[in-house]
Amino acid sequence: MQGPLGLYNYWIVIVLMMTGFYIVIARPNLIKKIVGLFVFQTSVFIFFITMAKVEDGTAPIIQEGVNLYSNPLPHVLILTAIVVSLATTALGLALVVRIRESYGTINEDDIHVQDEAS
Amino acid sequence: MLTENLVALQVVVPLIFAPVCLLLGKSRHAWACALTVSWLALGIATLLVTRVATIGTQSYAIGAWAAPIGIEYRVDMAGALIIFIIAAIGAMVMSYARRSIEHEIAAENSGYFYACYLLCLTGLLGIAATGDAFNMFVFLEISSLSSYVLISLGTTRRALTAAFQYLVMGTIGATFILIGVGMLYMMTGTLNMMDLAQRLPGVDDTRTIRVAFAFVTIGVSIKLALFPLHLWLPNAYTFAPSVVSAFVAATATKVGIYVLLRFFFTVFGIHFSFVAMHVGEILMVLAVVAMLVASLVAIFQDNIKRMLAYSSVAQIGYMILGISLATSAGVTAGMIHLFNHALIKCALFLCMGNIFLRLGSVELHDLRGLAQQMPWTMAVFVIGGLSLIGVPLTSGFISKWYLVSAVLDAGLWPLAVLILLASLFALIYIGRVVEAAYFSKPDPTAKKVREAPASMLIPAWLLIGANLYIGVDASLLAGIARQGADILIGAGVP
Amino acid sequence: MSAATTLLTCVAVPMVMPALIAALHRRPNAREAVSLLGSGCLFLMVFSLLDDVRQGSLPAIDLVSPVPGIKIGFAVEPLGLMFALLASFLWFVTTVYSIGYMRHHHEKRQTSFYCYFAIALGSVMGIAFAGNLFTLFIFYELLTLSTYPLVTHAGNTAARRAGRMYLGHLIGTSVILLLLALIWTWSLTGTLDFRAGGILEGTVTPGIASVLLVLFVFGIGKTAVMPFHLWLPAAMVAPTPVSALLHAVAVVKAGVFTLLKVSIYIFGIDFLGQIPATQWLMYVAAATIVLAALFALRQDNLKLRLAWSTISQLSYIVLCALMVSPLGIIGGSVHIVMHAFAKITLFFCAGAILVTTQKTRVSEMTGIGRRMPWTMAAFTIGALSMIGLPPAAGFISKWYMLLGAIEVSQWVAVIAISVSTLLNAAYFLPVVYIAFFHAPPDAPDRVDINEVKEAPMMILLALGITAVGTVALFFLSDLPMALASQLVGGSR
Amino acid sequence: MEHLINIVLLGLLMLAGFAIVRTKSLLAVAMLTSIYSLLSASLFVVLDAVDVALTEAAIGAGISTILMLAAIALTSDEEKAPRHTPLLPLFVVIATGAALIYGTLDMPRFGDPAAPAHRHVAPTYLQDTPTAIGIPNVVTSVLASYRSYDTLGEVTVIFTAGTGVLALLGFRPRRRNTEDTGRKKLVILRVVAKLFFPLILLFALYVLFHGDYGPGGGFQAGVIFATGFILYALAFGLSNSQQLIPHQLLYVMAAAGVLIYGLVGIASMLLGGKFLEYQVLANDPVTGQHVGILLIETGVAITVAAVVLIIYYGFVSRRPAPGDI
Repeated sequence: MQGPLGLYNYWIVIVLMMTGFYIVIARPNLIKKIVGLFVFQTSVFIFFITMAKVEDGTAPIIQEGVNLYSNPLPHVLILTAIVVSLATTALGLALVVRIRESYGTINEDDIHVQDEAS
Repeated sequence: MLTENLVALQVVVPLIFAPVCLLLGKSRHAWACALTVSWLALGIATLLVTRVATIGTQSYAIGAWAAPIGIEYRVDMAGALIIFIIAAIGAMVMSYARRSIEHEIAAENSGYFYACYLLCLTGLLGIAATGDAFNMFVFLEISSLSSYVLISLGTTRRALTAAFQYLVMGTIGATFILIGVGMLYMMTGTLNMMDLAQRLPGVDDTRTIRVAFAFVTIGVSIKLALFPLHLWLPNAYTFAPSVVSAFVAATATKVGIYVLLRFFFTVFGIHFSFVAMHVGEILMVLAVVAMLVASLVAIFQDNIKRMLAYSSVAQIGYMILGISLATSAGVTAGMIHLFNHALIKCALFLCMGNIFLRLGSVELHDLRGLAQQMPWTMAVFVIGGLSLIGVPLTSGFISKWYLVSAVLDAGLWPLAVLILLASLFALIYIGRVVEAAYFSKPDPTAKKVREAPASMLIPAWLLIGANLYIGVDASLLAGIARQGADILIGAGVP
Repeated sequence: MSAATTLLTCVAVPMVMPALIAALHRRPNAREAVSLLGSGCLFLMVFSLLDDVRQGSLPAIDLVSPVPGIKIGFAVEPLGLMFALLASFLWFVTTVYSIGYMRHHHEKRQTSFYCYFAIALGSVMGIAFAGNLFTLFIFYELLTLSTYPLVTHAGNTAARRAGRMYLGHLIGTSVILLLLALIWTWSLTGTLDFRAGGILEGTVTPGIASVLLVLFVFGIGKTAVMPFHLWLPAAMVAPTPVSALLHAVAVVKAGVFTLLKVSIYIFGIDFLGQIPATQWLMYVAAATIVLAALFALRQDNLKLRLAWSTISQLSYIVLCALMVSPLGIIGGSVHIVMHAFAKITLFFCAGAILVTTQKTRVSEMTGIGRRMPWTMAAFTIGALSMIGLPPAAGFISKWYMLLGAIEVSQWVAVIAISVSTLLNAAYFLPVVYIAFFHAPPDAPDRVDINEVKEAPMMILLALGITAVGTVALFFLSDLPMALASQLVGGSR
Repeated sequence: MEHLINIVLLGLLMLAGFAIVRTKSLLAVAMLTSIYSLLSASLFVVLDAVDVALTEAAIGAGISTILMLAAIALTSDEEKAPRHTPLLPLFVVIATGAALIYGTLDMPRFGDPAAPAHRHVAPTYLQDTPTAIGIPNVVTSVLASYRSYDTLGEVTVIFTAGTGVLALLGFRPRRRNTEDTGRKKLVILRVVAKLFFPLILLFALYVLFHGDYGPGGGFQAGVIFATGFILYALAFGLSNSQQLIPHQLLYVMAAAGVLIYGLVGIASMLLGGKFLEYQVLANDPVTGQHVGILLIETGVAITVAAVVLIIYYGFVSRRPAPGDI
């Protein structure tokens, strides 16, 4: 696809990213924030994988008779990034669990009120 | 084997011993392991600095895959300086840690603590050593994730929220960096920094590169707590365990600044960053605001750790101000202050650890008359504080001297006045503590406390000793910083 | 011992004495013996340098260089030697006085008092013998920091507030203005050495030099030129020996000494004359002289009156430093010595009165001369010297100042000096008059009041020495005059 | 056709994203997140990233969702409305999005084979892999050899997460048969689980060793391996599944994986090569590559499996806290 329309993929991905970003910074619920980060990061992965795509290419596994492959490097980067995202999610959720145990709430505004009071 | 693999060993040694530390569990051995590795890292760092100084920039192709195919470790003078200060702070903090950790962290968590500490050290060293943009992201995440854990181990529940806040902001920052790196890759096809530097001039008038630049800058700025993206920092430093505050305050933001330097000067090049993108002007404004506002806020803090945290935000302003000048003198000043501030802040936070150990509080009003009971600890605070203010014969003065003369060289004398004004604020907030500890009558109901144990005093005093040494003879440090700055500045010129 | 080693020892001795003093803190007699011995030795060592200077050799030594181009180093030159001689001699006398005062007044934390006192004196030695402006700055700051605990010695709220004022003014001005001037000078000229004839001439325009001069004059907050003068009255909460030696001699004189050094060796008095700001700064100094004297007139607290008087007197020297006249420089330099002897005598007297009668206000001192005749006699001598009447030493310096001002036709300076002389008389003579010629108040214990009940022996001894010194310097003014002339001769 | 699928998937992703923003029930949000992840995995397949798709499905849709559900079970399900109207966040997001869109304008078009990214380094990987590494899956060769150091970092990251969860949530082995009575009724689940458990483990091994030739590798294998145990825990209760792997063993495994990886690097140094230079591990460079890749993939799998289990156990062995305030 030529012309600016050839970028539509990226634009949608940006909308997706911003959806996640918005959840992170606008929502006071801590689990929702983690979900937001997850969505944000997953959308960035889509961005990377999109850039790796080569028109009419195939998965970068060398086969007889195929000579156009998609770019393997972003795939590798994203494999790493997915694991980073899992690590972040796990740690974030563990923190949420502990926060809930000591504050009795997972709402940022309520936590703030309690911190101010103490 | 040792000498040619020095760069790799610098990072790999702590990495390999982190799981060992986990296996050692809650026994003292975990601490001994972390301690040994920290000193080993310092030894390697010392060798590395000498090596870089004698035979120049070290490039190391991991897996023998030459860059840009493989990942390159590349340590020039600037990187070596950062690596050295990280390793030095690590060695000091670990020598200090045992008593403080026994006091502040539940015994069953101590093994995890030391493992996470080693991971954090690995991450920070890795960032400083790498010459690959994506590899930097990975090690950034190692250091960030481990520091979230370290911070969350603080004694109050607010440590948890502080860690969570840091996690959210840190992850946003890291994701921004990832987006930026992705765009760079998209336009150049490479991730290696030197290769990027070569290939970027061909595409640097594109909007994509400009946005990539902005995202990397913002992402790194979150990590280094540049005003106004510093919101995570005060809570994190306040509620983290004392040892962690000392370690993280002295190293994490510094590495952030180093990353910024790398991107501005090495990757994008001085021309693109400062002429085309005007990042110098923006950073300068933010740095000055950080210096003044954060110092002012620090004056009104009653929790001394929080006060020191705001002071850190202000001091980061000094470093960024130096960098924003984009002159050799300015970058030198920034790097000198980076080094000195690590020494100063680490000592001050260790001091807070001593006080917390004995007193169970670091609130200003609990410190009244403390100097009688903990004279050595408070002496550390006084000298560290004087250094923060920039009194002569301390390292802080050297920083200020270089920074002010760099600013004057650039013809910006009003900035010089503002820098000095901000040090006056430092005088006020340090003065409040000194006044309480030395010249106020202790609360008659307060319990008597003893001086902190020698194992916690000696590392703090070693840092103070280094601080005073630099105050008297900074030629070595200044020489290294100048060399590093020249490489950075020169790297941007085709 | 070579002259250079002596030089280093002079700075080092007071710096290491605190360790000894602290070690002896359970044995007050030994502790004070150490203080006396240390101060005595110091004076003798400084004195031994006199020969070198008189023969024209100026020993110097450089230690380290924290930043390329600037050094920490020491050197002797006439003005510095004069200042060092003065400070070390008066330290000895003050130590004698302190022993009487502190014990009699039952002060707390005497050990830390003696420790910080010694460090302060070490800093003064560092300032006097600084080989360059950078070294001078270091000891200047050290002096501020080491005297801060002395100001807040009482440990109460008032003392802490005064301490804040003290640090705020002195560190504030020195860090913002003086340090800026320093770094600026360094980045313009690449050096901070003291050189005869100055280092700035030829490298900067008169415009920038004006800015620098303003930064220096106000940055050296210890000169107490208005509007940065309020720290000095605030510092009066300190114990009297501190006010006497530090805030009448060492600290304030360090300020004007620094200014003299800057004008002679950084700007050079010839170049100073070409700078537009000089004239304006002279007006500020002249205004300070008169205004501070007026303020002094209104003070009822004797120590505060003395403090305001000091502000006024300091600006004499500032005036001289800016007057671009060799005779003025001589007058200003000598005034450092003359004023020091007189003012320390006055403070000693104020302390003696406080210790003996617990009185601090002038209005309460009616008839006190009958009870403490020796003290008040010494006070009278000091007052005469302040006014500038013979046979007190103040006459000599004032004479040269006036000559200098007339030589370069600075009529504003002449007027300021003349007017302030009248004001000096107006605020000192009433004290003398009340003390000797007013009847004591009608108190129930009136009988006792008329009896002679003098201050403790150590105190009397100290104030006797300084009072005699004040008179003796009138007759024996050769030594300071010789050093001062050497100074002007050297800069030409 | 590909474009159409692409657009449909992206559209669905947007729908899922908006649904996540709007939905107040956190359980539903977790499921939507899982759907979001699965959709993106499908998209990855369309975009030729099969390895990534497998990983995203296993980690994003699988493990992450389980963790979210566990966390929700330990906290609360309802999301309270924010106190303030989110004007500032909205502004920030719109500004950021606008900047990004501005940045796209000079990007190479989607799928453009002439894009710089496909011209510089990537071709080397595609050309050299068969000869230098000797395996067909280029993603594996880049992951495990060319950029093997990143992967070491990645293992370290997951190890960090495991350590962190241990430090935060602890790890409390349950006593046997305290809470399993209710599950006795779930006969079908138990039968299926029993049947699948060995199969899943076998599949994990397949994914591990087949990673050189097709999609798969250490990560995916580790996750799948852990999933087997999670399934077992769901069916037979936590304590029973913990009987299978004692928790000390999990520690050792988590550490061992990283150690294996690191020691392969150290070994290649000792043999005179650079860090992680596999060529020196055997006489023949290509064999050396094989050995190295196999070893480090095994290390990765061990650590990932252990850490995922540690995290899972950490969450589910935590007692729920008392009700919301």
